[in-house]
Amino acid sequence: MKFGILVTEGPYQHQASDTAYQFTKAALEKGHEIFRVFFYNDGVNNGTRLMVPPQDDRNLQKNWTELAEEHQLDLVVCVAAAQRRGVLDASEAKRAGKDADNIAPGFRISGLGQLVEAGIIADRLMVFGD
Amino acid sequence: MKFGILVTEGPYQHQASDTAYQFTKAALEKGHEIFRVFFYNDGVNNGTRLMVPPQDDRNLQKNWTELAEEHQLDLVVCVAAAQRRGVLDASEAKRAGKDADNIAPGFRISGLGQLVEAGIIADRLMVFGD
Amino acid sequence: MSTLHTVSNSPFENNAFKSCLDHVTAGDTILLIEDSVVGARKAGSFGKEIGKALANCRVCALAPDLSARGIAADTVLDGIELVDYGGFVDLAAEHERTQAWL
Amino acid sequence: MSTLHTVSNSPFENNAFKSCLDHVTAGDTILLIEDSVVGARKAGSFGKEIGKALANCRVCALAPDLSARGIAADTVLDGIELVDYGGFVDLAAEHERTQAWL
Amino acid sequence: MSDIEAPDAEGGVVKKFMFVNRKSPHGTVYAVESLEVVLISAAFDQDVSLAFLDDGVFQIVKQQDTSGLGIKNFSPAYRALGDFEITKLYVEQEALDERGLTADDLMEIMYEDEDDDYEEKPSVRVVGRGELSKLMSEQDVLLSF
Amino acid sequence: MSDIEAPDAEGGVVKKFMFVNRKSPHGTVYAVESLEVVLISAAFDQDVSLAFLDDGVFQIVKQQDTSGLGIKNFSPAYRALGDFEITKLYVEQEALDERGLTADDLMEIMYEDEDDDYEEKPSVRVVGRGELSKLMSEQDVLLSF
Repeated sequence: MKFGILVTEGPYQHQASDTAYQFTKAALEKGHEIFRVFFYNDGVNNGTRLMVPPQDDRNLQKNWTELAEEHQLDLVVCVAAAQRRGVLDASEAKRAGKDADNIAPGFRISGLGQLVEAGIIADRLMVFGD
Repeated sequence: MKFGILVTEGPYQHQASDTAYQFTKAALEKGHEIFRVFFYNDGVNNGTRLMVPPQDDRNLQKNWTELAEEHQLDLVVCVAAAQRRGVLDASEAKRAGKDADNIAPGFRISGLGQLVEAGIIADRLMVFGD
Repeated sequence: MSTLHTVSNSPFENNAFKSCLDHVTAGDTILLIEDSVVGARKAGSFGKEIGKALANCRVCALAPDLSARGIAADTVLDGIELVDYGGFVDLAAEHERTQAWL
Repeated sequence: MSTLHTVSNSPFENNAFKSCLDHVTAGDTILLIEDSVVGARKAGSFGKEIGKALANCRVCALAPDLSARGIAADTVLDGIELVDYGGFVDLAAEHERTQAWL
Repeated sequence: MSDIEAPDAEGGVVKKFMFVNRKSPHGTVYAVESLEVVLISAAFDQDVSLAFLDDGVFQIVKQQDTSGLGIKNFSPAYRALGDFEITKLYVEQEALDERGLTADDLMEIMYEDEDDDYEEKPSVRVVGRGELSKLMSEQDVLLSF
Repeated sequence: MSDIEAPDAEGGVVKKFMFVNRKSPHGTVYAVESLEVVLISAAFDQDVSLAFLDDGVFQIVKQQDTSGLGIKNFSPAYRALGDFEITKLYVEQEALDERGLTADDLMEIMYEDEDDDYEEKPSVRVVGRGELSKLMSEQDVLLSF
């Protein structure tokens, strides 16, 4: 079965990203396909490579990046929500005249159409938020 | 009267940062002193210079930076909360081996002791959160 | 020794307002800000709770938050005072401490 | 045509669980995750509400979320089924749609 | 957002999408960022509807004025939904009642019915809880923010 | 965090600080990040107390095991509060009752009373709502997360 995953909260403040990660991992272990993980609202903050959590706690960005590498997941960060909150890739940074970017490996920035598409193509769309 | 301000939510997702900003501005207009604005929990995300909101909406980072410039406000971002969420200044970025930083002008990164100190020194500590 | 209590979440969604009412001391003031102002409507089901609070407390609401949610001043429960951000600052200064119910 | 409903907020703090119960259709399943699991305790005041839901729905709770909050399996209301993340995936696959009550 | 220009990539699949709005506007971003998805979804030719229940009914009350907050007022955009052929806005009667609101407190949101000589018709439909629950149970995709 | 090394900068002022905990742990970060402030406040020689009410009482229940979530379990840190001379943890009776909890469900959190020959005493004090309200009304600074 094809799952789409929507994450609407940032790392640490709410458990939503943790739950979405555990669900995604369990779905892959059961042989399901993850069509896309879409990060919206504060969820975009999961995709910054500047995260430096304490060494004895989980690193949510690394968790997602590694899971994506292992299973060729499509991790998409909403461009409008990300700009509002300060998550940029190199080309967005350049366009906005910013001197740095912070997107993490394995994440790509795209439009909200990618979320609607996930709703259309996936058999089930799972929403993780607050 | 001396006010201390604590902001515990990030920009846009919750109104807390907007309300704290309006309160701070009104307090200054009434001749009060703002001892410090402390950003904790997701509040640290107010201090990223990479924010690019739509042109017809407010830019919360710019609002805070400009108010700080005008009134010599002390805007402090909690180091532990900021590291966890990916808000770094140049020296933190270097220490963590990161290739970029994102702290905005007018904000400085420091420890939680700065919040306790604000509680001790300010006549009133105002908490804005969710 | 009075306290200014701030409530920001809607009483229809969240128990913060109720918990605030349960812990308020006579002579305190409750200020409704952000989404909590939706509880201030005269015709709403939360009016009775606020009515009880008004017996021993002052209850205020932030006018710009009411306007943002389309709540006209004349539809607000009698006894609730409207303040702007300057009035919020005055309330904070007049009371000895502020307690935020988050 | 059944639905898997997920609830993540505590029923003591937030009305999402109540709103879910108000909109559930017979044959649906409610899965309690994250902070909502604190409502699953047998001895808690929310038990009666869940009891009513159990009359026409299946109610499950995510076991790792219960453990994290110190809630032992034998203190959970009778009739609530415990699942792990794999069980959550199975529930999502078995039902035709999922509705998150945020 | 190049994907908007190629909404046919899904090969003519039409699913029932419902956007479930349960939160007050302005205090959180969910209302406006939900509306942004609704507007994008219009380009994909899906069967889109919106549900307003609990505090979500405040998202479409009349005369919202956010100028005092310094926050952009996005509420006029609901009135433009008809232009995007999004014409089904279900509002729960019980949610209105609990908040002391009536249908008259809601914005006039209209659409032109192209199957009925472009007559102007109201997009807002006040429904009972039972009917809304039934509508929810008939969707393919439920998006909650 | 150089400020911790110079807590005397405030010239011997001692204020009453109360940390008000109303939320369940692990579902949000507030419980653990509140505890981090509590621990730092110990270095400033203030009169610090903690209140647990509403779902906050779940922060100090026994046998929390977060291993299934992949989240660090911070709850053992409450037991170390005594070492930081933070010895007043007020728990509201009504909050326990509503959740079907009793004092026996809470962690044993102890401190050594240096004024009483270092006798071990419980830090947790279950109080009624009226008493907790009174304690709140006597604070200089109330920190809620």
